[in-house]
Amino acid sequence: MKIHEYQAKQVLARYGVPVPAGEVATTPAEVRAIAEKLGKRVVVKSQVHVGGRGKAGGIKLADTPDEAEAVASRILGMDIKGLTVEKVLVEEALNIAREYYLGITLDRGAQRNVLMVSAAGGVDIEEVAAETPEKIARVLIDPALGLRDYQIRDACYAAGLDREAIAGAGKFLKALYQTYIDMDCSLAEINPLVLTAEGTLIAADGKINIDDNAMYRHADLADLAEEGQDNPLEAEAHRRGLQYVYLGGDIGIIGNGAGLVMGTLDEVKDAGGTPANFLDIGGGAKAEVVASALELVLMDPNVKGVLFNIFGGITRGDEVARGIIAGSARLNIQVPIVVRLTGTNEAEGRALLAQTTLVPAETMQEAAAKIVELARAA
Amino acid sequence: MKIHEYQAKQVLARYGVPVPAGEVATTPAEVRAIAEKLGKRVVVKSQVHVGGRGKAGGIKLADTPDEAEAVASRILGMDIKGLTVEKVLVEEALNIAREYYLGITLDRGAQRNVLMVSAAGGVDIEEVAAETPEKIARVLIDPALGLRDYQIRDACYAAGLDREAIAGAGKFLKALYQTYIDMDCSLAEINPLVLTAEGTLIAADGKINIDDNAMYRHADLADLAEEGQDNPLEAEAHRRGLQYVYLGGDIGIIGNGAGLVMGTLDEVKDAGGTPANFLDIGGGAKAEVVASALELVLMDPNVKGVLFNIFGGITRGDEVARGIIAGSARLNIQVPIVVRLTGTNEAEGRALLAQTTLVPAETMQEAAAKIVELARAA
Amino acid sequence: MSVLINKDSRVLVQGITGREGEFHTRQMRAYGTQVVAGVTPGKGGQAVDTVPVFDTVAQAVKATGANVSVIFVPPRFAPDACLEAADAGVDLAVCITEGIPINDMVAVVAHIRTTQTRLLGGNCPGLITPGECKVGIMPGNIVIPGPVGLVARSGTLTYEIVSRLTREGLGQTTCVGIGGDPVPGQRFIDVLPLFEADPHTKVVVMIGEIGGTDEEDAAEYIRTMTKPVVAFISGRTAPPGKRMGHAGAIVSGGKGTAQAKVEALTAVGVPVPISSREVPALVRERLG
Amino acid sequence: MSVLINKDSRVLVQGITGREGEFHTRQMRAYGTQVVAGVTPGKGGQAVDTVPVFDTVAQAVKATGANVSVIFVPPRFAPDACLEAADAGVDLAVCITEGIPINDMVAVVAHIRTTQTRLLGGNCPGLITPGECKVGIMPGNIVIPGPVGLVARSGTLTYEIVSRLTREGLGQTTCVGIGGDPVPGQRFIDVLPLFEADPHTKVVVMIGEIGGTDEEDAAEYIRTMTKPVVAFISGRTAPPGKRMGHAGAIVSGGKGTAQAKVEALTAVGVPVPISSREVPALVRERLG
Repeated sequence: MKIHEYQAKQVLARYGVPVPAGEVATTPAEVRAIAEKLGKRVVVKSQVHVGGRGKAGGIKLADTPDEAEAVASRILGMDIKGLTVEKVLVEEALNIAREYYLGITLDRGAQRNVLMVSAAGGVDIEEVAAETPEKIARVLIDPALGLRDYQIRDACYAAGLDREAIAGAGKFLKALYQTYIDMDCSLAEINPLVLTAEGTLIAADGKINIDDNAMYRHADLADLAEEGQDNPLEAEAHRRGLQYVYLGGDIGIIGNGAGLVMGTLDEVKDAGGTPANFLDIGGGAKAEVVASALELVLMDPNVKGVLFNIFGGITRGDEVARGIIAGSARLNIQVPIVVRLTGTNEAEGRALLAQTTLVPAETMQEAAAKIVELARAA
Repeated sequence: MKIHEYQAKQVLARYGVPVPAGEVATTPAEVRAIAEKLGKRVVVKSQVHVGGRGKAGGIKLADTPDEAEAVASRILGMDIKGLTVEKVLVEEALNIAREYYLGITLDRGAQRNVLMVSAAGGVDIEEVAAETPEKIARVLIDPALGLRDYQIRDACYAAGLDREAIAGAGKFLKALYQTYIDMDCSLAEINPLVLTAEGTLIAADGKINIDDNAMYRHADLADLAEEGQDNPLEAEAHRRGLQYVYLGGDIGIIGNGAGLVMGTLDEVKDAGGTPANFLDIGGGAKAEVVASALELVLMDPNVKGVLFNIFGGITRGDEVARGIIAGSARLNIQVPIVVRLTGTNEAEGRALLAQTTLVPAETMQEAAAKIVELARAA
Repeated sequence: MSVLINKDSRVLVQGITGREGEFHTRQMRAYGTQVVAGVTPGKGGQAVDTVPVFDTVAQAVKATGANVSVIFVPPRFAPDACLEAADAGVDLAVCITEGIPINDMVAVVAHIRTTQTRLLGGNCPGLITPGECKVGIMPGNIVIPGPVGLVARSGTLTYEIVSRLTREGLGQTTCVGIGGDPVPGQRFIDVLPLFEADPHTKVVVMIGEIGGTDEEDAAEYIRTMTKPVVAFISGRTAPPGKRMGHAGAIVSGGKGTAQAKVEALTAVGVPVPISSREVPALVRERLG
Repeated sequence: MSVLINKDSRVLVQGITGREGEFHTRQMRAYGTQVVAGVTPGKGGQAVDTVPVFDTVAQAVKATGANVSVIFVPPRFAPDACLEAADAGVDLAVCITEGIPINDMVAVVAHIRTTQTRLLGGNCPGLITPGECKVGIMPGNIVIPGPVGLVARSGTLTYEIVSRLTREGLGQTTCVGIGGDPVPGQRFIDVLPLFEADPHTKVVVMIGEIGGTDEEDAAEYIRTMTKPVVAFISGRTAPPGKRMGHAGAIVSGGKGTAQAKVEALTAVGVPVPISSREVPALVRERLG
């Protein structure tokens, strides 16, 4: 789960991290009022879950409240990589002398969390990681010991942080780690950590992703969870408890198991189609889940056809077929649906499907070809 | 550092452990008032840092406030194993159905903390440990993982706790462990954990010892630290930052290094004397520390002679001698002092001592024999 | 003959009195697995499908000699269950539970790797040695005994490929589902050496997916293997930076792409077909 | 010749710019120890007694090849310092610091035992290989080279016994002070095997004290040793339940008494004299 910059900063501030004075706003008038209250040069920052906001024009400086209002009216409502800006964060502008990167995330290969520090902050760190990985100091965190002070020093010295910043940076890293652990993060970043012309350190931007699996420990974050979904369909899926990813094409894909669904996306692409979504309904395929999934996929106006790819497994194929038939029967379906059913009792399942308008398919490849063809014809 | 039962219960209560309603008192009138407030049968418990309070008559039940007052007037001021009772804890009496033991301490051999659970609670657990060790279930705690729920279950089932108590006991053990870790304990016990006739669990007694080395993390406990010293001389030593243990004999012992001082105690005993104390002044033996140590030892009215046993080590023997001479010169000494000095520059040191009334000795054995003889003569 | 489990495995079910635990206990027994004990705290003394229930894993192991444990408990209790199994000394703990917080597993996996116990999962379908023993939730009717060792990250896609192998008469020594979680107890590089050492396994099929670098790490190991490996990678067309379900299949920072995995594997001589349909033919070629 | 350290040891001092660190750096160098680096965070680039100072142990090890680290930092920073030394890969970390909280050391010792680094201490005087290398605070002028291996829990009592051995011409291979803390990095059973394996050590002197069961555990090991051992135990007359200074010498629950230790040791043929004075004669007898 992603949370917005302003929310991440609120969290970090609770852990003692200095952040710029500022408030969030949804209208230019509010922006003006905040700028007046701050009484100095401000920065207006779009709050959307996407990188490269600055390059897209979603972050602007303003010297006066008038200017802040004007800037905000351009940013609010702006489209950044397909996302509409609905909120902006209005903050005091900083006198930036240096920018550093601080981050913690999981290193899957090492099966440990990793602390990353770089003196090349303020830019896309993935770019730095890809092009000049030596500019990022990394230390693995032993879960038994936590992040130790010496590791913080190792990382800061290895990253070549300015000496005057090293002692102070430790506080930020400790707070970042504590946040990461307490909040069950999968990513916690301060980027940039700014060394101001006045010689103080401040977190100019922050990013926190929270492990969905750990949400049961954070009932207080349930509100953020929904807001964390940028796409309205993904937000709706979250409410329905469905594993849905919006992909922007015109073939709706529903299957059980992430690997199988991904394999299906691959086959649809190979057949010349463009998947509208990823949707994993998990095991069982009960009628109500099938109906809910189908309804969700069809909320996407671009969808011209739906492909079900289900492996029966322990649940028998005829039961799964009944689930799909019952689920789809509840909805007023206007698009072609291809069902590919395999596993236990698949023959019985296909026999049931034969009595419906649902189009059966024997293999993934056949199913993909059929739905692409039918959708094109529609 | 030891803290009193009533203090331990306050700590445990902060961690969510149910304890009997009650208050601490220093006069029989206060005890009466508390008993009236509780409005039921009470138990009056002497607050001294020693086991076997019950057998010594330091714990009594009282059915009425009158009786509580009468009982308290007998307990307050009572001497239990050399300690004077200055405070009592007045608590509601419990209807005891079963008594269990719960404890956590360091297992030095395993270099880990160990959880101990026994269905044979309410008695001296060291006796149980010595006579029927199989009645105590023990599980070692991995510092990397903390005390896990399954270990709590393992211990409770292995100890044969009544099934109705097992689910509830987990809460007590978790709280006990959290207390142990947060408060840097070297021992944390609930003994007995009482299963009442009404079927509820409650901590009828609690004991917490805190690691002296960790006191810097617990500035809030500094008040308790002093109170934790039963013996007034040990309390004074604590204020002076000296490692002093009161032993009750008549030969004061001062040395540097615990092993050396213990070895000196052994030699004095072998020479027929009785050590008044253990006092380790650590390295260096600066004049002010020596003076402070000597002054402390002489506060004990039983002391008839003092033995210094110092190994010069890196600090030179002549410097140590000067420290002892300067330190003792400040005090008006009425008892014989034997100084045994060894290590670097010991000859020069002895030469300096020869010009004083301090009695030099070549070996530990000679020093022990001399001080015992001189003290006997005094 | 097999890796990790066989007809002599003595299986214990943690969470046996739960809905999933009870259902799959019956399924496993129906397949012929020796389920010797179950554990649910507080329910010691009961029985499920004639299997005796104990309060703790330690008691169950002591009483029954169980050496494999399969875990069907809710996510918040699963980390503790894994540790309990390891502490009780089973050889293999199979954690089926889906949805365990990542940081919990970071700690659990780090610890269990220091013990004698092997952890498989969480969020995995378990494993099956055809005709001998099934531990977990893999459908027993899609496998037959034979010379193919199979190890996979995804569940249903694996069933799909296995059933295709089976239909074409290509039986399996053991099928191992390592699960798709970001921090699994067993990775490809933990399981491949078992097949390399198993005299009955002649070819290994490895089914990977986008995300992480397990497939790339596996390629390094495969370079040293004597046995042929056939691989399949799903998610070739998935867009980067998108998490595909709980499986944790996510591509980020230029790492973990299908392309990188396919390249790493083909570089060490492993064929990686575009379509999973092609897997059986590639296996048959290598069986010679 | 020696155990743990010798003339080739390259020593690093953590906390070199502190009062103790600087003083003992000079003492160690005066003894002939190769002190190649110091570490004090924030003081990298400085020098102490011509020894270069680094900001981190990792930097110091990389730049100087230090393989032994000695730690002179305050108790609240010492656990981290031990872990830093181990993480930087030194062979031996010697923690002189007194007063480290017990639970901190429980975690540190458990971890370091899983690494390639050996931790000695905390609250220990260090060790010395006469004529070659001194690491820590043991006085160098009380030792001479010879055939006696010495391992001790107490500090000054050990100096006393060592200087007596030296005066009587009984030199030492190495004198190792394990320290008196309840959770030491090295126990008797960790050090005794080193002397057993060292061809130049002919007799071992072990100096214990009341508290804990290290001496009893050592007795079990000594049973298997080929070399003779002479022991001394202090605190025979200390009353139970009293903690004797920071040394952690405490007797409780009928365990850790001097009597139990003496019995365990004499049962395996180790003489334990009443007075430390008798140690040299017992050693000489065993040298034959």
